[in-house]
Amino acid sequence: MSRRITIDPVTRLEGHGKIEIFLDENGAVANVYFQIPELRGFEKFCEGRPVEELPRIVSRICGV
Amino acid sequence: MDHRKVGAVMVVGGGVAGIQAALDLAESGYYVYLVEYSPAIGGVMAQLDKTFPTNDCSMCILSPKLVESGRHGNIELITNAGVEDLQGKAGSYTVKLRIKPRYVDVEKCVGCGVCAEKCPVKVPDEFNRGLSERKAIYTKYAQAVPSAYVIDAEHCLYLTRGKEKGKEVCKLCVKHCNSEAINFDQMEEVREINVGSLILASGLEPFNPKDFQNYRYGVSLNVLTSLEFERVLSASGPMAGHLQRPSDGQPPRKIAWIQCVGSRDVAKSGNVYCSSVCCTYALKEAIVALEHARGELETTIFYMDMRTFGKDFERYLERAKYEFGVRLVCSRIFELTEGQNDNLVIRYATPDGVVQTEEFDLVVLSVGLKPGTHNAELAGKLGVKLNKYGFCQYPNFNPVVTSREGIYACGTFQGPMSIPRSVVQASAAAGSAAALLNEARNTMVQRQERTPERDVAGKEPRIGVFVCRCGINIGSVVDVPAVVDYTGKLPGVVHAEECLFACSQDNQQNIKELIDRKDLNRIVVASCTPRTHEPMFRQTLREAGLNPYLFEMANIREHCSWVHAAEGALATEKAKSLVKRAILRVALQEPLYEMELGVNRSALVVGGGVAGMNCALNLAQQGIKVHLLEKDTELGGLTRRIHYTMDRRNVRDYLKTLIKEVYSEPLIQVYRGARIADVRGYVGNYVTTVASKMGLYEINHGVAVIAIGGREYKPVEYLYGQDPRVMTCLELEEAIASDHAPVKEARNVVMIQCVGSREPERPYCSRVCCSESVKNAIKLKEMNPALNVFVIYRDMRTFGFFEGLYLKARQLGVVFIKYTQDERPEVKRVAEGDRTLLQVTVKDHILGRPLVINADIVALAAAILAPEDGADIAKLFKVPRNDEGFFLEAHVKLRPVDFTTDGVFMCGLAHAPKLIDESIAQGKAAAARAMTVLSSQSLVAGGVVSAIDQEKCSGCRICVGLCPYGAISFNEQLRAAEINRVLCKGCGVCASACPTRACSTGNFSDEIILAEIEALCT
Amino acid sequence: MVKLKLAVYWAASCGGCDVAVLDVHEKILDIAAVADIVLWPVATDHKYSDVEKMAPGSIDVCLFNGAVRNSENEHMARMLREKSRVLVAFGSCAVSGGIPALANFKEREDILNRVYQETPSTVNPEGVKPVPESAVPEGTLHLPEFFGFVHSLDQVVEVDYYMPGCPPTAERIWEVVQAIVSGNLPPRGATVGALEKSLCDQCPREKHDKKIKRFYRTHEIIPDPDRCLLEQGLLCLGPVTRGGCGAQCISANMPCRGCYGPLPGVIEQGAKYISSIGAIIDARTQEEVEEILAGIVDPAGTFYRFGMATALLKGANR
Amino acid sequence: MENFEPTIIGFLCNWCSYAGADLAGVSRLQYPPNLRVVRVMCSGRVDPTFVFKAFREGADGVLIAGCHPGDCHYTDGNYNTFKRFPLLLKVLEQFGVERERVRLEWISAAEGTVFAGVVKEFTETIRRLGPYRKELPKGGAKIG
Repeated sequence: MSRRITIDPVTRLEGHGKIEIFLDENGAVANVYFQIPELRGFEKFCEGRPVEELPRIVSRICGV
Repeated sequence: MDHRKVGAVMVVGGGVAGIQAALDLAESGYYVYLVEYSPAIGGVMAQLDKTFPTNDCSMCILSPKLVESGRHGNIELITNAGVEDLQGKAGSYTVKLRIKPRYVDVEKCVGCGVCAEKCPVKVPDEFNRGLSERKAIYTKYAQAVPSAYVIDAEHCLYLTRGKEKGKEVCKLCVKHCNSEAINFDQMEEVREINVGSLILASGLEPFNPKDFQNYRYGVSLNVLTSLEFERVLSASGPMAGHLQRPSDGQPPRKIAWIQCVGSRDVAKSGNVYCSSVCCTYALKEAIVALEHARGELETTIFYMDMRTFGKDFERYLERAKYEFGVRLVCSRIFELTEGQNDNLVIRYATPDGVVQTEEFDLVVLSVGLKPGTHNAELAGKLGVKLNKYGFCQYPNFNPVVTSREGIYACGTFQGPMSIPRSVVQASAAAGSAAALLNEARNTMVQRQERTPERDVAGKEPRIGVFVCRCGINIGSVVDVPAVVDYTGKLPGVVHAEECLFACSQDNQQNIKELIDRKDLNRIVVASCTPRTHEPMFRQTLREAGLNPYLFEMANIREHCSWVHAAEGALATEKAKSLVKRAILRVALQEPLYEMELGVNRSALVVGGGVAGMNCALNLAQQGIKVHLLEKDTELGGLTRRIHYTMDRRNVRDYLKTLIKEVYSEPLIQVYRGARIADVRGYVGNYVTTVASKMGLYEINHGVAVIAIGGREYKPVEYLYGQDPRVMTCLELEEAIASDHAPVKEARNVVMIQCVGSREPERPYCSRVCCSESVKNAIKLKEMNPALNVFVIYRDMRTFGFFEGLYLKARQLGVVFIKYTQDERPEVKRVAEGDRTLLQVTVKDHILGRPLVINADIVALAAAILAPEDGADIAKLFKVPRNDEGFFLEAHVKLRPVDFTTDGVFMCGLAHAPKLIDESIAQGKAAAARAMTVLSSQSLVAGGVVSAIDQEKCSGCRICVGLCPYGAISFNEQLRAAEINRVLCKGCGVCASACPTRACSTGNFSDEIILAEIEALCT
Repeated sequence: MVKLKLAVYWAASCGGCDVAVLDVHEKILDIAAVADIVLWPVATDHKYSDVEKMAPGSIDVCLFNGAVRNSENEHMARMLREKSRVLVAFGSCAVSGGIPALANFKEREDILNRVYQETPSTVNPEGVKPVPESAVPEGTLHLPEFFGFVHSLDQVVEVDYYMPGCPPTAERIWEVVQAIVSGNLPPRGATVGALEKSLCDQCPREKHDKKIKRFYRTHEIIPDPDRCLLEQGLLCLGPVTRGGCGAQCISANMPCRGCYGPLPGVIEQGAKYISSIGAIIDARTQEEVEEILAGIVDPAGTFYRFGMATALLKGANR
Repeated sequence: MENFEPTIIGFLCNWCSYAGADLAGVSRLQYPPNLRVVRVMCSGRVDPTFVFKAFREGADGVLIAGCHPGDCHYTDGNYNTFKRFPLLLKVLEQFGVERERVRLEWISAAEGTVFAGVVKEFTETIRRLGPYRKELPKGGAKIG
């Protein structure tokens, strides 16, 4: 049976992340999934905001 | 008979003038008997829908004054009463009144109206000019004061057929009246009342055009008088404000107004005078009709001269023409003929002389103003002389006196005039009476003694709730017991009960007892509108020793039972919600305190012209120390340049005696060559620094009156200043008076009107120049009949009794030529041989050809301008001016001589162009208004006012510019804004604008309103 | 001296608040001297499982920044509430939704479509979108659920103290840390790290009567650096915002955007600003009002820049 | 929603619109009972916060009524209402709230019929628009 190692959360970097590692029977890495759970939707909610305000809004985009 | 003066005044006539005079006197320490011939006060103004020039709703303006005078401790309303007889002399008169029975006890009747519903008799309603019906038991109109009903003796079945024969006929009203207010045994009463002075204000009667067959009045249903049309327009009128033709109820498409019906009419009615108001009210009715019809209506006014001469009236005319599209046709109409389906056909001449006919589906006759039907009888009994038209026009420099000492007159009893001028005259009459009876001031007025107030600070709310049935008005729709039961369980409520009439006298006693017995510290009454009943309940709380602001009403009558009559269940739910709101609100309310402020019993009058001097004298006669400032070296102002009034009274002599009187009055201190350096303080406590020839003074005073007069416009047109023969009409008067040579030898004199007035840069009429020119023209013709005098005018505005002068001038051969703005007269200098002719060319409106006159004198009717130092004075006293620089009064009708800032008043030309007599009247009016402040020992300020918490204020200054009363200022040291409690009126605008909630309004805080919203939504 | 257990966590945030904690520069050592960091994803390697093992209330203070916009945020909010004695909503996102809460202007589906399909640089013909559970050969993977509404922290759990600011400035953070260490904190529910007066109180610019004839967007005018920006027609939210940030934006000649939140007692910053601005517009006719207000192109986006979670109109029942 | 009974909060100024409402009462004009009145001394006192708070507490429509411009008892208090209202509507729309849910009317003390008409028409409009209180957007957290 393959074992599963979860690193949750990924730390010491900017933003949220989770790594799931699946090992095969003899302990070698069979597959790895790196998941980024973070979504805020700046792409959508910036619509309708005045362009000159964007620098003061998207400066808070970091973390994805 | 004790000849000491009596500190009471009888005001005869309860129209707007009578009410204003009564209020001014009652506020200045005199007891007033307000005698009204009909069952309720309000007069003709109550019948108007809107009023010019602001299109304010007439009732909105009048009802606060009605309620105030109906409730004022020092005013006794005596309705249904006429004056029988008068004995005694000025200062102590005995008046005999005959009071017709009302058959309803005014104290008991609560105006619930059940009796009227049950009464079977229908009668044409005079208030609606017969266009609708009322019952034999009725109130004159919805908001009548007193609100008690009255029985019409001529039509009541019982009184006409039952009473003498002792038969019990009808009497349904008695059966249904829950407060047993109806009493058929009331008899006619005769009362003798002792007063010091009388003020006659019994008003006008609109001219009845019944004998004008040519106008088909009374024949065609679609010919109405202007007052009938007011009722048609009024939202509370017979057609609830829907504009309909009386004949078929259809909305009219074309309405015509015919001016001068019963005015300026020598032939038929013999009323030569001009009624002064009909042109402006016709414009108003046209504008309001256009607003009602929302576009599908054409309005046309047929007139001879468009006489909009009052303040802001000219701008109103321009708006009517250009903004609303009212069509004006200059043509006198002689007859109306029958069109199809009840329309009316009018024959009229166009400016270029073509005669046309046009069909209208409604015609309004702008009827003139005649003296009230009872005026002649009243004057006869009082020995007061009237002029030949039945008005009390007494040629004297004090327009409000009559031929009998101690009896004054104001409003339309005195002459045809607009509401603003009536209100000014009312205050002037009050001022004159107050001056006469000064020694008897405060001798007949009751002072309220105060019960000590219990301290409830910090205590848990203990609320008493009183849910009123109001007879059947609430009880028949709202399940009152259920509401009482529901409210009984709400937080803080320790007592809840139902009552038949919460406002009855015995329930006030009941509330007081419960406050003591159950230690209640907050009261909620669920009944009717707080607008009329809150003051009364607050008084009950005061008498019970509870702060009057720990009280709230829930309006479950006007806002619930009366308007949801068929939905009892939903109305009950709503009533519960409204009462819950009141309970949650009152729990958060805190005691508010009115505070007493000392009043410096002295006045500063700025400006020593005719208005300022009269104001100063009237104040001094009432025992007030007056500081009179004059920037010139001598008193008199612009009036020094006038020799005669229109009716030949000598102005120079009057001015001499007036100035002598001012200098000999010990209480008046005159400062000549005076300039104001600085003004600090507020009403009752001003400190003004004045620099005058004799040095610097710091004057402490309680009020300020601005009377800085006006200026004559120096024309730039018509070669003025380039030819000595071109002069202003004042310069012409000077020349005539001093028998100046050119005047004597002149053959042609040309006068040009509207020079500088009614122009885009000065869109106002200077009011007096037409009459001034006619006066000079007549004088010239009398001096030299062979002299040709031409008056070139746009509209001849010889209003009121000056119309007689205009007629006389025409009879003496003065030629009047009408010009329009786009075809103005021209004045040229033409060389001819060794002489240069002064040629005036103008297109004659009748001949249609230019007329060339070689003039010896050209007199220009120059405009009256606002005072040039108006801006500085305005800034010093923080008072507003209008666009033309004249000072802006608090309200054109309610408070024509007050500013919105308390304690500052105005009079004379500084307010607007006016006649000398009108300046005198305004001077006395300003004095009377100032006395309402100066006559009280202390000023009551506070109650519901806003305040700023210095800790929270962050100095952003958003609030500082917001206050129309100048109550908010910024304290640089504290770096925070502050509110002067005395000036604050509690509107709450600053509280809503304050971004940090540093500013809050007493009992209208955010917490309270948010709590109300929560209560109403859940 | 027993060291405080300190947790710093971030939910839907940009990391600015965490960086701000570091902005105290050398004082971070003083913090380290008095407190042990038990969780700080950006700086230390503690795992969620470590926190799960902790006893309830064992964390003395948790500085929680970021809004609650997905189920992971909510889960951590609930867990940290349980584990912490004092939970501080740290920064505008936790206090009132902050910039991420601007998403509350848009519907959930539109955001997902936009991000995963409509943006030009995205190639996603099958229209694959993130789902909470996805099966893979090795088992099932779990992603947090993407909520349709961005909540402030106190709409999810009981919050002890609110510390506004985007981000809160270092000086304020240091003051709050000292207050926590010394234990003299105001009663629970209070706002800390901000003044009781508005920005105008600190703002050095000259102020006079306010009568605004025209509004300018920030690129349409170079304002006079000495005069109040609002008086010059710029939409400065200073008057409706708590002081405490040292007026940084103002000193950069840019109008305040209200990140320090409303003054005590004001239940909504945006509506209050409408009330104040409306009163000082210098207009008498309908046309003049419309003309002047046309200068404000995105009122809700500007007046509610940091408060879309707690807005009365869109906010969840609290 | 046929049996939906909307809750409408009305802010009426004491001197004109409240008096107009009184006159509607005195004249016994009938109108639906959905309006609940908060009396303010001047319409200039109405802070948009009150309007949004009303919606938040469950109101479905809000009416603000004041004196006709120029009639204001406090000279120009109502100009503040008139200046705030377009901004309030713009913000409402950006929050997805229908513009017709808030209404500003000038009603004088003599316009009882106008007041009754406004309430009747406004109640119908709100009944047509349905309740304001939309459920929370899908996927909201289980709020504590």
